[in-house]
Amino acid sequence: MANDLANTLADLKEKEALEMVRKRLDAGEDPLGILDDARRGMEIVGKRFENSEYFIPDLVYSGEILKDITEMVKPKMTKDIEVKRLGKVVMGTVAGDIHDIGKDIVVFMLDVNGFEVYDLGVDVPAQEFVDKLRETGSTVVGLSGFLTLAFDSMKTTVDAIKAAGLRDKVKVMIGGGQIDEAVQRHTGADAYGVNAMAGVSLAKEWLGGAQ
Amino acid sequence: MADDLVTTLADLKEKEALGIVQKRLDAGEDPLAILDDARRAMETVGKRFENSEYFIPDLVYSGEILKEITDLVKPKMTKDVEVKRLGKVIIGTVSGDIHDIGKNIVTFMLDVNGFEVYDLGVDVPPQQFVDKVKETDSSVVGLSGFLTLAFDSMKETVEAIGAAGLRDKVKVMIGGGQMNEDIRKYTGADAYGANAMAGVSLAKKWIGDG
Amino acid sequence: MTEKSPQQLYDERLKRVNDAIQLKVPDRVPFFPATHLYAAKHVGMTFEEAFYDSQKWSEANKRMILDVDPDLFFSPGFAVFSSGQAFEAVDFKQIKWPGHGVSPDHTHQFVEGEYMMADEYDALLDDPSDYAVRTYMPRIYGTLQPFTMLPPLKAMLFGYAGVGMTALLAMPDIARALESLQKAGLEAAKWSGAMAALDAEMAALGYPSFAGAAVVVPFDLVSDMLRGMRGTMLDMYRQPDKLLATLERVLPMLIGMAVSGSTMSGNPRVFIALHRGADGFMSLKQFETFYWPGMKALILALIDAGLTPCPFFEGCYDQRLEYLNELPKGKILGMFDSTDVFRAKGIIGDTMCICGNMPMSLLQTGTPDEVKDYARKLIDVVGKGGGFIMGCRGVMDECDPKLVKVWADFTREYGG
Amino acid sequence: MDKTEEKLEQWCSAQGIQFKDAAAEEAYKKRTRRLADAIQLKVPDRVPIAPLVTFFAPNYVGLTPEEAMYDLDKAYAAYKQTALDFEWDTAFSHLIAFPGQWLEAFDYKQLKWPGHGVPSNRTYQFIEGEYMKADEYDAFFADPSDFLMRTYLPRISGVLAPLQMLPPLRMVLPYYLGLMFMFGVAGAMGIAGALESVVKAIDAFAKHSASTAAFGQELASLGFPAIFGGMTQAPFDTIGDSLRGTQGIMLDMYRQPDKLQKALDLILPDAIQMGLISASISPSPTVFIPLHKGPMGFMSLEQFKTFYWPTLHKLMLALIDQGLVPMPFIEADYTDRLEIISAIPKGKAIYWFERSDIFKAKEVLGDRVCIKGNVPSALLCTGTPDEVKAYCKKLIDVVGKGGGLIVDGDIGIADEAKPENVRAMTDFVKEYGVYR
Repeated sequence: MANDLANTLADLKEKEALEMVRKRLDAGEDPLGILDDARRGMEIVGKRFENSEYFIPDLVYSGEILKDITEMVKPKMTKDIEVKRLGKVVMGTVAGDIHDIGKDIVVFMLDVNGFEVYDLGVDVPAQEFVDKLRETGSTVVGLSGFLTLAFDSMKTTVDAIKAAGLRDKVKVMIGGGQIDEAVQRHTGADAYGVNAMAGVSLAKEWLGGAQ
Repeated sequence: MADDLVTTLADLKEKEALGIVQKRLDAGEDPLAILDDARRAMETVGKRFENSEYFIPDLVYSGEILKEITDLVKPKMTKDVEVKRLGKVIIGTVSGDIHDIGKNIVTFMLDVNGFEVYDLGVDVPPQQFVDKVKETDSSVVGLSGFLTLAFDSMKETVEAIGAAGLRDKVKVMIGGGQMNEDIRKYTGADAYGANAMAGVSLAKKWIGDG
Repeated sequence: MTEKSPQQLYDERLKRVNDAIQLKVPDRVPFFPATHLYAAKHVGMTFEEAFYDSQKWSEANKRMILDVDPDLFFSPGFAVFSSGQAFEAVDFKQIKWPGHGVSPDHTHQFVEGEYMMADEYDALLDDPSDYAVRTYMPRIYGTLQPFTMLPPLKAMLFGYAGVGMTALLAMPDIARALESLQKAGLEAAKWSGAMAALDAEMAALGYPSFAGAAVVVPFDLVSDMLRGMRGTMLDMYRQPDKLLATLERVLPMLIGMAVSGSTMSGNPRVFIALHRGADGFMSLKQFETFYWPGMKALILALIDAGLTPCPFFEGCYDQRLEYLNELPKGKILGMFDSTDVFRAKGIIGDTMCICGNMPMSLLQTGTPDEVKDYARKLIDVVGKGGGFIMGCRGVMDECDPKLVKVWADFTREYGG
Repeated sequence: MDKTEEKLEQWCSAQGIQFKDAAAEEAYKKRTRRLADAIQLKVPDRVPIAPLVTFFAPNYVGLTPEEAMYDLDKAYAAYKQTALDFEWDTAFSHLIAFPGQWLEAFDYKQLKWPGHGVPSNRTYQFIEGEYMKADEYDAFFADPSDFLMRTYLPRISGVLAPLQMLPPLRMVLPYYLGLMFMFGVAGAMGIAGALESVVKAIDAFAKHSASTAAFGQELASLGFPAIFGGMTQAPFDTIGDSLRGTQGIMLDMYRQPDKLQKALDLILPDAIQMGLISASISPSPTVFIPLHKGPMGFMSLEQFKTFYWPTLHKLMLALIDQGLVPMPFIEADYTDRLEIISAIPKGKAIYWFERSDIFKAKEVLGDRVCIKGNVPSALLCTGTPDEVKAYCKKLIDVVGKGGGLIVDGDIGIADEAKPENVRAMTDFVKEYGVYR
C-alpha cells in the first residue's frame, strides 16, 4: 500500500494517486506517513528527470499532483512535518531578468534531493541575495539568468557578496540561457552548472550529502 | 423515362433529376420535350402545395431545380418553347410595401396552373398597374400586401384603375398579411384570396381554365 | 577595379545567403549577426530610446549595419516590433519594456502567464475572434478591460435586439477603450512605417534584410500566448484532446499570417522562433505528439508557398535532429542556439543550412583570440562544403563592439 | 415559490421605482398584478390589455413616421401622449422607432426607412437578402465573430465596408506578431476614418436608448409597467433573417440540412444570452420573441419539428429556467402546430397569436400558457367601433374564460388603425373584461 502511493505519484497517475490518499485518510492513517510516501514519490520523479526519462512537463505535473495531495492531507494534520534537510541553498534569477523556468527546475531538484531552498524569485537585486545569505546562514547561492544582460548582473551580485565580506563563506553557482565557463570567469562565480542536475551535484559536493 | 423526370422533379430529387436531364440531352432528345416534362412536374408540385403536402420551401426548392434544368437545356434549344396559356394576370405588391414572399407564391401557382403572369415586383405605384393593364390587356389584377399600410395602397390602386376607365374590364383580387373580407370591401376589390390557391381559383373562375 | 554599385552588392550578398540556404558552396561564408538591440549599444544610446524614438533607432541601425557590414541584417523593426507609445496607449501587459517595468538599459521581456484559463478551450474553439475580443484582449491590454462588458459579438445578428446592443459601444468606458485602441493603432502604424522605410533605405545601400514576416508554431502560440508554459504542460496530461484540437485550429491562421506578412514585405524569409519544444522541455513522445506535427506542417506550408522558413532553435535540439530530416532539402535556414552544431552538421547538414552558434558569452566577455578560435572551428567544421551561415547563439544586445568587429572581420577573411 | 413566481412577485412589488404619487403606485401594482395573474393562469380582476405600438402613436398625434425616427423628443412625446390617453395596462416606448441618424451614419443596407426608400408617412421595412452565401457556412463555423465583423457587417453597412480589409481579430492571439500585423494594416487602411462614422452612429443610437430608458422610467413613475423586459429571436429566424435570407434558408433545409442544424445549435447559446442580458436591465420579466419563418405554409410540420421548434423550445425553456417569461409573437398561422408548441411548463409563458385560430388555441393550450391577441388589424383600420367591440366580446367570452388572456391587436396596434376603433377596443375590454 505504502509503496503504491509513491509509485503511482511517480508514474503521474493523478486520479489513482488522489484516490489512494483519500482512502488512506478515510482509514484514519497518519497524514505524515502519507506525505512521506508522496515525498518519496517526488524523489523518484527527480531521479527520472536526472535520467532523462522525465522532462519539465513531468516535473510541473507531479508538482500539481503533490499540491492536491497536500491540500487533502493538511486539514488532518496535527503537527508540522519535519524533514531532515541536508543544507540550505539560496536561489534566484538575477536583477533585470524575469525568466523563471530554469530557476524553478533547479529549485525543484534541490528540494526533492533534500535541500532547504530559499527561492528569492526573479529580478532579484544583488543586495537581496546578500541579505538572505546573512539571514539564513546559507553557504550556497545559485544565480540563474536567461538573457545576456544577466552576465553583468551576476558579476554585480558576486561583487556584492564579496563587498559584504561573505565571499569566503559561500559558494556561488551560476547557470541558465547563454551561461557557460566564459561567463563564470567573467562573473567570478565558483562554478557553472550546465543543467539542474549539475546544480544538485554542486550543492551536494559543497554541503555534503552525496550518497 | 419521360415519367421519370416528372416524378423525380416533383419529388424534389435534385441530383437525380439533373442526371436524367443530362442523359436525355446526351441521347439527343428534343429539349422541348424535356421542358414539357419539367413543366408537368411543376404542376404536380403546385397540386401538392394545394393539398398541403408541400409548403413554401418546396416551391422555392423546385423553382431552383427548374432553373438549373432550364440552364442545362437552353443551349440546345433551336426554337422557343411555346405553351398555350389560359390568360393573362398582372400581379404586384402594392405601393409602400416591399414584401414579396406571398406575391411570389401566387405568381408561382398561377404560372404552373397555365397563366401568363406579369409580375411587377414590389412597391408598385398604382399608375404602373394601370399602365400594365393597358399594355397587356390583362383582365385580372392581383394586389399583394403584407403591412397594414397596404390597405390604403390597395384602395388607391383600385381607384386608379377606376379613374383610368378600366374598372369594368378587369377583376381585382387582393391578398396577403392582414387582408380579409373587411379589407376587400374597404378597397373596393372584387375578391379576397386567403391563400395562393384561392388566387388561382379566382383567376380560373374569371378567365376560365380552357 | 571599379566600385560595385549598391544593387550589385545587394545581389551578391543575397546570392551568398541563398547559395548557403540551397546547400551550395557560396563565394565565402555569409555573415548574419542577430543584432537585435545591439545597435543601441554600438552607438551608445539606451534601449529605452530605441523603443520611443524611431528616428534615433533607425539612425543607430544604419550606422551599425554600415560598420558591421553583414550579408543579412536583422531588421530593427523585428527587434522593436512597435513603439513604447503604442504599448502605453493600450497599457500592454504582456511585456515589460525598457523604462517600463525593466531598466532603460535592459531588453524587453515577456511576462509569462496563464492568459487563457484551462476551462476556456471551448470558448476559443467555438468563436476565436469573440474570444480574442472579449476575453483575451482585456487581459493583455489594460485599457481594453471594458470589453469584458460587451455581449457576445454574435449578438449583432439578433435583429432589433442585437441592434440595441450596439448602444453598449457608446458607454463611456467602451468608447475610451476604442479610443485607446485607435491611438495605439496610429502609433503602431507610424512605427511600422519608419521601420519599413529603414529597411528600404538599407536595401538601396545594398543590404538585404533578414526576414519579412515572423510567426510561431502552433504549440508555442498556445504555450506562450494563451495557456502559459505550466498550463500547456498540464494540458498535455489532463486535456490532450482539446490541446490538440486547438493546435490544429490555429495552424491555418498562422500560415495565413506568415504568408500575408511576406507578401506585404516582399521578403520570402519567415522567422520562426521555436520556444517550448527543445530537449528537456518535453519528452520525445510529447514532441512527436504535440510539437512536431504543427511545426512540420507550418514549415511545409511555407515552403509550398514559395517561402523560406527560418526557424530559430532556441535551447538544445540534440535529441530531435533526426526529425528535421523529414523536411525538404535546401529550403530552410536553421538557426541554432546550444545544439551541438558540429555533430548536427553530420546529421542534418544535407537537409538544411545551419546558422549559429557563436556563444554570446565570448562576444560579450571573451577575448579576440577566443572569438576567432570558435569562429574558425565553426567555419572549418560546419562550413565545410557550404550550407553554413555565420551567426550567434542568441541575440547580441550586450555584445562588445570590439569583439563584434573581430568576429565580422575574421568571418570575411577566413570564410573566403 | 418557483423562479417565475419569484420574478413576477418582484415585478409586482414595484421596488426601486420612484412614483409620482400614491395613486400612480397603486395603479402600477394593480396592473402588474393583473398581468402576473394572467400569465400564471389565475383569474385576474379583469382581462389585461397590453398592446404593442409601433407607428400608431406618431400617426395618432399627427407626426409622420419619418419625424418620429428623426426627432427623439417628438417621438417621446407622441408615445407618452398615446400611453396617457388610452391608459392601457402597459406602456411601450419609441424603442423600435429606430433613429434615422443612426441608420444614416451607418449607411444601413438592411432597412428602407421613411425618407430613405419608403415615403415619410410609412413604416420602415426589412430588405430580404442573402447576407451570408450558401457556401459560407464553414467560414461562419470556423470563426463566427470574425465572419460577422469582416464579411457580414461590410455587407449591411456601407460605412463598415473597410472592415473587410482588416485581418481576422483572432490574429491578436499570436502576441506582438499579430498585434503588429493588425495595427499596421488597420492604420494603413484608414479604419480610423470609418471608426469616426461608427462613433457618430453609436452615439445616435445611445441617445435613442437613453431616451427610451427614460421613457420607461417616467411611465413607470406614472403607473405604467413596461410591455416587455427583454427581447431575443428564435435561432432559425436569426439565421434566416440576418444571414441566409428566406429563400437561402429554405434551400438549405434540402441541400445542406446538417450545416443549417449546426448553425442553429451554434447560435442558440447567444439567443439565450440575448434574452437574459436584455431582460436584466428591466424590472419586467417578459421576453419578446418575434417569430418569423416557422408558420404553416412556410414549412411543413415535419420541417417545423426538425429545424424550427427544437432550438426555439430550448431557448424558451432556458429563459423560463431563469424565471423569465417568454412572449413569442407567433406571426401568421400556427393552428396545425399548436400541439407541438404546447410542450411548455404551465403558467410561465405568453403566446401572442396573430392569425392562428385563437379560439382553438384556447382549447389546446389554454391550460398551459397565457394567450395574447388578436383583434384584427383589418377591423382596427377599416371597421367600425361596433365591429371591434363584437370581436373583443367574443375574445373575452371564449379565450378569456377562466383567465389566461391578454388583449392586443393581431400585430399590436396597426400603424394605420383608426383612433376611434382603438378607443372602442380599449374601453370595451376595461368594462366588459372585468371578472366577477
